[in-house]
Amino acid sequence: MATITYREALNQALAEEMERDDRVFLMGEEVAEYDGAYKVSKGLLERFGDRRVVDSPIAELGFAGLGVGAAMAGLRPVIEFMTFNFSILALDQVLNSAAKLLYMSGGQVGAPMVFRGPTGAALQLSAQHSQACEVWYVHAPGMKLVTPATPADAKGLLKASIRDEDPVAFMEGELLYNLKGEVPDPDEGDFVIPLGVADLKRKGSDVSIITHGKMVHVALQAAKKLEKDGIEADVLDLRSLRPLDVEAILRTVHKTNRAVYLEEGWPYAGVGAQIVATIQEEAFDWLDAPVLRVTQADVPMPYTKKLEQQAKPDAARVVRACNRVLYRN
Amino acid sequence: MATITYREALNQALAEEMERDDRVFLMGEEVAEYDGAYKVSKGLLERFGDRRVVDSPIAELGFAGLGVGAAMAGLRPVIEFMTFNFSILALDQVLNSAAKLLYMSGGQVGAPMVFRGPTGAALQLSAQHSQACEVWYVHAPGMKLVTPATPADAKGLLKASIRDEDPVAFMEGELLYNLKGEVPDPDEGDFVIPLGVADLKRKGSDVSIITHGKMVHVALQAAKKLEKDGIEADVLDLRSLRPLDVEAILRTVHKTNRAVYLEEGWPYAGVGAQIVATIQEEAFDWLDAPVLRVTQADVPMPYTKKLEQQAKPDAARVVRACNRVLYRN
Amino acid sequence: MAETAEQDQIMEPQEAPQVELDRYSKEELHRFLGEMLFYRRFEEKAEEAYAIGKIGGFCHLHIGQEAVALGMIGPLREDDYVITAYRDHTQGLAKGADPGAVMAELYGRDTGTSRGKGGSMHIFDVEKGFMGGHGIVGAQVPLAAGMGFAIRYREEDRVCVCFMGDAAVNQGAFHEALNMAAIWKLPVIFVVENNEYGMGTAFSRVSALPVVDRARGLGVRAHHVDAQDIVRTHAFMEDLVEEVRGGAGPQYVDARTYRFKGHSMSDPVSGTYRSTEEVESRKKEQDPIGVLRDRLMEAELLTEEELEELDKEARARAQEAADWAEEQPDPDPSELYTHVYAEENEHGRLYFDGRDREED
Amino acid sequence: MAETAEQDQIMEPQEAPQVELDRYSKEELHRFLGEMLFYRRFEEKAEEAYAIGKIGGFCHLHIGQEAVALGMIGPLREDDYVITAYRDHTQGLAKGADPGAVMAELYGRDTGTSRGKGGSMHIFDVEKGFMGGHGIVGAQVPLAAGMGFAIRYREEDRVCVCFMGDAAVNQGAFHEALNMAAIWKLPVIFVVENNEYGMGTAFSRVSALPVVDRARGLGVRAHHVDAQDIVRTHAFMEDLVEEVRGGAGPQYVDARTYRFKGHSMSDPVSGTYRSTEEVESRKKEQDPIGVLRDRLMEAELLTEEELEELDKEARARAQEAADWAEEQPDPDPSELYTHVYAEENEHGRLYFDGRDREED
Ligand SMILES: Cc1ncc(C[n+]2csc(CCOP(=O)(O)OP(=O)(O)O)c2C)c(N)n1
Ligand SMILES: Cc1ncc(C[n+]2csc(CCOP(=O)(O)OP(=O)(O)O)c2C)c(N)n1
Ligand SMILES: [Mg+2]
Ligand SMILES: [Mg+2]
Repeated sequence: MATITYREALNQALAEEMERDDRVFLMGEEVAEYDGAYKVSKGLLERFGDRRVVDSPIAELGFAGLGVGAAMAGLRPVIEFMTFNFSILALDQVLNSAAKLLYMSGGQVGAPMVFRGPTGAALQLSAQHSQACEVWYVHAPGMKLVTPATPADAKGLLKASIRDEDPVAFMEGELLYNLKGEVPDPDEGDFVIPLGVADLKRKGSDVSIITHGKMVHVALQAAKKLEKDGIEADVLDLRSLRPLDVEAILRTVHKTNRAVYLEEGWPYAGVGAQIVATIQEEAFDWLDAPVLRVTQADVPMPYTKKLEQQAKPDAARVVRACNRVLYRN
Repeated sequence: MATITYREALNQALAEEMERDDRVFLMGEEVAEYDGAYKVSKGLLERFGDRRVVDSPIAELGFAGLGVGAAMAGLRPVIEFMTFNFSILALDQVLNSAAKLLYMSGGQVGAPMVFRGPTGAALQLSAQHSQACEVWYVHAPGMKLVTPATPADAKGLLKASIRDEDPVAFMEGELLYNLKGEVPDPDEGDFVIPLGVADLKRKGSDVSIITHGKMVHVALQAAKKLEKDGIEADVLDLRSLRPLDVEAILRTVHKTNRAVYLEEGWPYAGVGAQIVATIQEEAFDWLDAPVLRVTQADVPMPYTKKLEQQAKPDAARVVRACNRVLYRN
Repeated sequence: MAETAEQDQIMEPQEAPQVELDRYSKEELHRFLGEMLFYRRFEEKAEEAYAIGKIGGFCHLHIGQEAVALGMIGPLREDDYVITAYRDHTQGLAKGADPGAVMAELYGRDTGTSRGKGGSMHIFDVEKGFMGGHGIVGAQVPLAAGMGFAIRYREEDRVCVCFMGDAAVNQGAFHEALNMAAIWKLPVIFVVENNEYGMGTAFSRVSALPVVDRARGLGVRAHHVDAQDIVRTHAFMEDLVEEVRGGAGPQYVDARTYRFKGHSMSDPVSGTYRSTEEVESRKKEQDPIGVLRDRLMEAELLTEEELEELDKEARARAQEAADWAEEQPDPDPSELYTHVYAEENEHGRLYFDGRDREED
Repeated sequence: MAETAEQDQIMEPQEAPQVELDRYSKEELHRFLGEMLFYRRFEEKAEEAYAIGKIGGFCHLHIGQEAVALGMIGPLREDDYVITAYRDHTQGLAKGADPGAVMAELYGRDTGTSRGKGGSMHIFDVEKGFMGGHGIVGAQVPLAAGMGFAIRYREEDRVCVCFMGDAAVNQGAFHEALNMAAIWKLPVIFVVENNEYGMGTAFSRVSALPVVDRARGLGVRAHHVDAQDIVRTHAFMEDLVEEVRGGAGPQYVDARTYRFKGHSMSDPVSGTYRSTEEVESRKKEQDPIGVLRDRLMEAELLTEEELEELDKEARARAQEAADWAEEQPDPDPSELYTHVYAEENEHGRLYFDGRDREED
């Protein structure tokens, strides 16, 4: 075990998979000579050369599509979006090419590849640079979606995503890159975390806080506050949203009978809406209260600091929602 | 009252609004000389000239963005997507420009305009041409979304959408264009249906089938079948998904205590997920059963007829879901 | 970054040279004619089948444009890649897809090239290097760049030929893909099947410059060719493919052709956006089959009887494809959930419609 | 569709002519210098404020590119439109936005141009025709076409000037927008602020041709200008704007400039993707302020004292803006839900986070 940052964990995962498989290459804006806008690809150009670490023009639709074409021809592209905000431009190639090729071709050719980069808000980047992009991707069958919250998950899940036979959207968090955590050393063997397995990041029995990605840390904060108040929360990190570990969701709901979904994005038809619908469809009789959602305010992200803080979901809101489902106050 | 088709109703709405307001123009692929790929704009070129009815190149991102810019400069664009499937290419201009401009500019300039065209599957058009596109639009605050199911709604809601001060996605149904229904004659006065008002298309008391757009007709079919079985269903047509008539949803659920959401699109974070989440958040104690969803199969749309039929939501499935929430069989 | 002046010289569009018949043997010339006749008869069969409801959805015929398919694909190796838009039947045939399987795909049968899931717009035969059949105008262009990237990455001498309609050059995807092809010198030949219309819109109404000029700002060498002349087109492409194999980088070809049928089955052949006279005169003077026939007869390389024999064979092959397709089974209902994912992970749920867990 | 040859002639890029100082009065020349000094001091203030946390998020300075803002916007009328990307402070100032309000926007204050909601990347002053500040590279280009469309639609004699970075010309949006501008002859001047880099990527690494050639395939007339020379740039633009007002249609301008600071506040000025020598030599030889200063002094149109006076004024104006911004209030918490919609319909719910209905 070594303590490294989320950024370093991603970097290790990329390096190891590129080492393992010559078909893997990394393309995106500033990934090579600049070492990545967020330095995730630091040193990879030097190590693997410009054949495999490629700076692209600013042309998201084009280079995402190029990635899909390269996957069709047998490579294993990792396409970095500087942030997923810019990937809205590329969605056609994601949804209409990558996610559908295998089906449309009757199984002949798919797009095994990874689209990765940060999603969600950082600090004061305002409306166009602060979107949680999960929904655009997870809505479409054919896509997989992974959202690691810790350095270990980042590494293990990125390695699994690169090896997966399907297109995977791998959404990181700009505010997570400096987060430190324990990750098995490379010499301890190949560290791969399978997709589709949620992780109970904290154990409680009174209420379930279910969440994914960066919000795991907000959920843990909230759980700490609740603890002071004598309330023990399960904090379930879904880790991948498709495949989705429904069993783990039902397990925690069966235990606590009360749940809150916490997410960074907007509410309308958000990931939380799906989880709530699933819980009430499959655990209706286990619920002692409605499942509540804590989300971003349903507005474009404002720039100014206080409004931005107001707009983001935070531990206080999660605590309040937990209290509501516990019918406290 | 006159009996006209959904297509004619849209055509009348466009013509009347263009007559009323010189700022309104129509742009899209084949809208002018070809009278529209689905003939919705028939005769408009002749009547209003090529200043106001404009054939665009196949460049969805470009002409959607051009529409937004024209709206910023004071016009009232109606941008036709030949189908919303192709609008995935244009989503950046919808989500990052149209929906956010007003907020980012602190209220100085927005994009009052309509994006319109058919959404969802027609017949055997396979994966890339058969997507229900509601979610991509409705997820984002700043957007409004309207989905008329009948000729009268098509006319009244399109007129309201064109007059609305915000960007409205107006999603039609290719399979609805030939549908006939009663629509007030133009000389009976200005026929405008406000956004945000659901319409109870059928009255029952045993179960609520809630839906929108083309699926209203499937819901009515299902209600007929249920009637034979002695079950009376409310069929609530939401008509606009944002603004959303939550009161009407709660009203029908308070009455029947059992609900099914029917939609044409995929389930994961679909419109139905949002409605289910809303119902259980706000009417938890009124529910005698979980709210179920009937959706497209969670796969890209297959071409071949039988698989396509299997993939689409149909009345039999709705009946089955209603029976399940009634705990029958 | 080279000097502007120098670059401009490189970029001046070139016309494909005129070619004498004797570049090819009589057998080869007969094969050209026979193949084009076959494509024509195949499409006519599809048209018939569509009319009686055996084929559904959108169906875009290639009638009138046969020399593009044959001329541009004929010179390729099996391991070269071809990708195109929704007007894809004859390109698939030209790249080696089995005619029965293509027709079965149109019929939505389980043994269709795409197992009945793709239909007319999504013919694929990956083993033969035919990479589909894409429905979003322009979307195949970045995909082609990706295949070119993979070729270069593996240091192979394959090429990728990417077809698109004239209307596709107005898409942003075209611009982005050609730029990347240029900077990375990808072995891709971008062929515009310039039939002068995108649906009902004449190209001249949606572009200030002719098709051939569209690559000027992107640094990709441009060519134009009378693509109703199979001999010229084939010869031109043979040479071009070898250049690209040799490292010449991406090429852009304005292949001038004409569509003899409506855009798709619901679109009238003429009368709305183009006059009946226009269509008739093109059919008379620029039918790729007629052009070759006349040229061969003039050179006394073809007799009426030989022509009839070739056509008989073409009809028989098309009929055989239709007969075979007719007998094929529909996909089993369980196929609804196959090929959505290549890998159903060991853990977690992938489908959320509940149907895969329904008891009934 | 005109002949290719003829079109090509039209499309040959033109260099902006050299201009003598006497085109402008001494007062005007001093005003040019004073404005550019003010932009520079304003940006330096912003840099300072950012360093101590008064400004957050991304902040892109225009230092080194002042002559682009002044030269391209100076010749415009108030009712002309200007739109640009996220590097937008000085364009806003040049178009007439109040410096205090621009600085207040950077500070996130309620009286900022965008009520504190937009921040550095989204300066707007619609009354002055400044249509923002847009964050998605290339997205403003179709918006500009739309404003040009509206001008033509209303038969006005306004023009729209659309700025973009060199990297934006690789976006599909650029291609689609210029094509539409060309076919509909829209009164839009597309100005590429060619500072040679998009973030850390030299343009020559992501394009096979120089910036000026990028419009060749689209039928838009191209120009290039040394945009570190304000006199030349301003004069060129004066003439061009009048041509466009008169119906000359869209124009494409490669405005050659250089960025003296990092891409944004976190990016080093030099040392990674460009050498310190490169930056230093450009600052020495091609500082738009220095170029004008030297030229005026040489022509004895400026004294050291006058220069100092101008700079003092520029500093005072920048300081005043910062002082004013400092005193401004933050937006009220209730502003979170204003300006999401222009029209809160009579019926139905628009917000789904429950917060607008929270009791507390
Ligand atoms: C992005 C997109 N927009 C619109 C359509 C609908 N559409 C299908 S084919 C077509 C015309 C294309 O013309 P062209 O590229 O010239 O090809 P051709 O049909 O002439 O072979 C249009 C508008 C589509 N499939 N994709
Ligand atoms: C679509 C999109 N992709 C990526 C980014 C991130 N980004 C912001 S600025 C920039 C570089 C743009 O360079 P250029 O257009 O030359 O403008 P300059 O910054 O030099 O003024 C990048 C990659 C973005 N904002 N939008
Ligand atoms: Mg065409
Ligand atoms: Mg730049």
